[in-house]
Amino acid sequence: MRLRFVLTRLSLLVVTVLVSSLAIYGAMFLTPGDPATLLVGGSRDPDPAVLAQIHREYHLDDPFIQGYLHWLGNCLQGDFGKSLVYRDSVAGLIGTRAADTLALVTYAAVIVLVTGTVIGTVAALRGGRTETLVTTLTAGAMAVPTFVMAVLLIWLFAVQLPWFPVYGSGEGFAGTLKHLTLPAVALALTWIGYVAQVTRTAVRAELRSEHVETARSRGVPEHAVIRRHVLYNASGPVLAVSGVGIAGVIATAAVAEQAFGTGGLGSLMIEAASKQDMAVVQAVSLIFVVVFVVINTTVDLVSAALDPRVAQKGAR
Amino acid sequence: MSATPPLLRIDGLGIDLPLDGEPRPIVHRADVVIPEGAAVALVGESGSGKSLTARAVLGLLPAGARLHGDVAFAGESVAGMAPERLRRFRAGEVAMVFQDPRAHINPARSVGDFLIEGLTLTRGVRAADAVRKVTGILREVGIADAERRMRQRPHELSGGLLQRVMIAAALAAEPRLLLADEPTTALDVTTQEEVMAIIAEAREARGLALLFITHDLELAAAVCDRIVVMYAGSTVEELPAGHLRERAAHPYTRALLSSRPSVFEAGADLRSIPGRPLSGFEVPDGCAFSDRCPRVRDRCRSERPAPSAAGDSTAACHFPYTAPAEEAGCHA
Amino acid sequence: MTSALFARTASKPRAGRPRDRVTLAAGCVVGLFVFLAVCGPLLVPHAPNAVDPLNVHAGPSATHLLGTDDSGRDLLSRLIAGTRASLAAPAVVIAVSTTLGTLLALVAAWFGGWLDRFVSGALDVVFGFPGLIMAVLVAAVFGAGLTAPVVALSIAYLPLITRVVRSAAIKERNLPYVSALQLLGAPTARIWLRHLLPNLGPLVLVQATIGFGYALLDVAAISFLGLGSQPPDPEWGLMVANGAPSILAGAPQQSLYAGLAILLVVVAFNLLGTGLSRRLLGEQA
Amino acid sequence: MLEVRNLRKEFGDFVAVDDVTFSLPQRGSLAIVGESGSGKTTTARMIAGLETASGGHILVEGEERGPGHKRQRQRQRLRSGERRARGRQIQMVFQDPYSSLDRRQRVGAAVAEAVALHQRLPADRLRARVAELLDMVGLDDRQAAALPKALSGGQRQRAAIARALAAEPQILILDEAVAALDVSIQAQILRLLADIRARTGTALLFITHDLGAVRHISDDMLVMQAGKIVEHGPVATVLADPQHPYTRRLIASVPKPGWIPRRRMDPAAAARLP
Repeated sequence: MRLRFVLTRLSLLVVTVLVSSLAIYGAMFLTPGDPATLLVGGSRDPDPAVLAQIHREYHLDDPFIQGYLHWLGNCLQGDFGKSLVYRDSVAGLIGTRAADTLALVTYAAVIVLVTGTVIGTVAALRGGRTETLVTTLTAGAMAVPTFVMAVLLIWLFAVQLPWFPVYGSGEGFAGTLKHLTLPAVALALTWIGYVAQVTRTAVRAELRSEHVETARSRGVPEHAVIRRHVLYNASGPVLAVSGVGIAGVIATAAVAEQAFGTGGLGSLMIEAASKQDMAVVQAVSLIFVVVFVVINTTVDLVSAALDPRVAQKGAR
Repeated sequence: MSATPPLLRIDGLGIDLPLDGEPRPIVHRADVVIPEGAAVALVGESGSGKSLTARAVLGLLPAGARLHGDVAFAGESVAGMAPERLRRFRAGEVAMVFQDPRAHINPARSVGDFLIEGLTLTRGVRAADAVRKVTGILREVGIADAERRMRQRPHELSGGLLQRVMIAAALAAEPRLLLADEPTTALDVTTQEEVMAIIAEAREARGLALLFITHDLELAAAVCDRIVVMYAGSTVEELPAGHLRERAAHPYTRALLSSRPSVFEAGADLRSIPGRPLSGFEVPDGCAFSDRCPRVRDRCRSERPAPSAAGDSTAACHFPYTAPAEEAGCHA
Repeated sequence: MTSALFARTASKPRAGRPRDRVTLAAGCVVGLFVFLAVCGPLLVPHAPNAVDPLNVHAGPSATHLLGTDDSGRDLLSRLIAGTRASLAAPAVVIAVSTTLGTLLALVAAWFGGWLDRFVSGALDVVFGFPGLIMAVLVAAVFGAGLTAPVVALSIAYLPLITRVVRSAAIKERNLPYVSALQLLGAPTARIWLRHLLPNLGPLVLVQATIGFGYALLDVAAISFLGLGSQPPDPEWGLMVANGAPSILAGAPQQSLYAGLAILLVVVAFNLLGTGLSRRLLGEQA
Repeated sequence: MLEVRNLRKEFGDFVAVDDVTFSLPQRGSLAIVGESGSGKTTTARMIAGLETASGGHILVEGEERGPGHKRQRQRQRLRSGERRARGRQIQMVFQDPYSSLDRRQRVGAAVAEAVALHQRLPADRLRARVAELLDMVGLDDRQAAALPKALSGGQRQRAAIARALAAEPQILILDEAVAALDVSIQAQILRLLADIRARTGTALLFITHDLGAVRHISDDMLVMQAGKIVEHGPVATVLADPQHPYTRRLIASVPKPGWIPRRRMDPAAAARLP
């Protein structure tokens, strides 16, 4: 039963990546004109010789599936093609920016997980006014778009209180941390709200559950009731929502990078998209999708390991 | 009144719960006495307040509940217990078996974990000793392969087995009083017999007192010494189980008896009670049963009857039956 | 019985009058913005795109209640005029994804079996593709503009709506009253239209209301990134981006006001959604 | 009138109903008694057509009703006239009174919808028919105008019975229809059902675990265990002189005066339980 669940989830991962890559590659052919014009990098009037070369390099004249398999094969080997806008290999472009994104996403993810779960748990356990306050604040946090938060933070900390640098990504660990604090906070806020709300609901539900009533009726000390029954049982849903939170941070990282000009894969993709540099957009979207899907799958598998009923339900 | 107080005395207990923001009476007046080692059944339909009364014994009421009257365990008021005393009281002197073991046993933890928790966390028994002890009790309640069962999770066990686990957990605490809240309602009849037999044997072996909450008068009469009938939040009758059929004085008790179709008598007429059972907060000024009572008179609608003793039993009725029941359709 | 009673006592006291007042206020804010989206262009005090090079970054004044932007355009007029563009795109996203999602959910729930497994599997795949990334990808193919991102977001929102409605529809479909109707010989279309859909309606409405806030947020983000609405449109996300460079120059009003407009609408839709959910679905606090 | 032959249902490897054969005469009343997992509810659902049989035959007045072939069944799904005709053969009342009615539909409207599906009546005759049906189950105008949530469990079950009777079925299946009700309400519904059978001649197929109810409402009974019929006969005979050990065990488990609960299951059998 367990094994079957793992296999089902893993095959879903593979299918998702395959279908997504097909969509990413196929999107190029939706353009009304020659897909090759999307690969020369925005010039309105491309040189026919260059176009012909692109057709050859990207196997655009071969049957669709062949071209796709060729592209996917190359991607799997780390060859994402060339960007004519940046005059560089796409892999090289990605390589120099990946570290920035990784740092930002990790920073934001840590903030989301720690703050979100702690706030949610405390709210549920304390109840009363704390809970009302947290519910209101988190609902607010979820409504603030990352880019609006970015603007507010820049205005507050660059214009009013110059505590944090607001542009660039800094040197060294401390410098990076300092430079990434505002972007990470802006990026994290929405997801803190989300993680906190789901955590609160999960802990609340366990607090009201019948098995907790049983534990109390047996005279189990309250701290043990909370730890062994409330928090332990809520950890499944909390873990699941943490995964969603991390995935969400990754999916919206582009906005924060663009707003703060920190540079990274997200802003690379957006620049490339506005210049219609398809090779870069395809490569970065593929990377994002793979990371996103791997995180979702990991979370599902870990939840199933924690609570065998999840696996049983999922395998049916 | 004797010098030594009874094991449990519930005296004029009333419970108000906040409904729609304002306190409403769910239990008006519950009176129950359980001597050491005795078995008492608390019988009623939905809304009668029987489950809430049982929870009040453990001091296990929802937030916002208001209590009047008193629940005393061996002379000590439960409401007056300090938190630490209440915890020890729950851990060692009373134990509760709930109706739905699947919801009342933590589904994420193993059965063994549930069983030993009551010992290791509440009185510092070492884990190995606790395991040894609950293994023995599991055997006693008819679970032979205790080691395997203790490794399993609750969802791997059938409802009947899980209820035995719940009973084993209650027995492991070595309580003096067992509270059983409809422990067999969710089970098949054959499993019900098994579970009731297990409870009866355990009582016998340990001299355990029992408060048995049920909607089934026949079952209550078969396994208990005395019967307390509740209706709409009040105790309406209290009598020895053996006298139930002939000497039940309250019209509700008699109506309940005759509305249950008998398996064993052909042609017995089934008498239904008109209307539906009320909840405590819906009760009119007079007698709660007045709307459905075949013997209702004007006085019943204006004046709530107080319990009055007659011989070995007590009934709260202005016009109780005094002749032995012939027409009830359930000959002894 | 007892647990049902407890649930009632636990949840009721918290849902009192004040919360309904909040919902009502949220509904008023939503109504106001819908009105502005419809009639806004008729109400603006100034032409939203009229530049005034002599009066850039002006503070609030009698003529310009909220001041002007970096080109001297009246901010209040731009915010009002931008309501339509800012609300229309998410409205389309939600209309498409909700309609399609409800239909898919009903079909999957009703027929079950392989059809249900296929729909759920396909939605899992779509769910693996973040909406924003999808929108950027199509924007790269079709060039900047709102059409492509709206299509992408409609698809990306599909799994969110469908999952919720599907699990509710499965529960509903398995209720005995549906079996009773089938046994009476009621045509399937009648069961769907007269019973299932009206019963799922409140849930769909709540989902659509809450979803609208997030769709607005995503559309604005895409415009902020430069891939959606194009200058000189007064779309709010774009206004936030336009105003960003002026912040360091000490003129944050364009970004702030546009950001606050977005915030206000999203919060209003969220509160309205949760309020409706409490009223219509009687859910947890 | 109803004949069931060699009925069988498999869920994967699990055989839920195995070779079930019985018949229900016109105006008859038959109880299928069993505990959870006995296959009694699955049998009822197959007879009603809510579940496809894996094998066997269901005949109403000699006509095949629930064909074993899935494809054939799906074709029938499309013909609404056929479905209504089947609705006039068999109706069913379900266990849970809370979800047996559409929560947004007023009780009177639910009954009216059922009547209208089977009879084309002008508005006033329709109204009269609905009033007649509701009166038959003991519901008044105020309850007819109410939403299900304003009614008690017993009243909802009455409404569900009225809706089923709207089709004027030859057979009414009651799937644990009183099990979820309070004891005093159970008696009301049982009396109502006996009364309906006497007045309309509707045959009753009573699915239950409650032997007391069986004695009161049925002429014949069959006892099912693990998907199989283990005993079949007139109620009085079976209850007075059960032949099969399982039937004896079932009867012995019912509390009565002087009853002492005993453990009959040996530990080895308990170890084989899930």
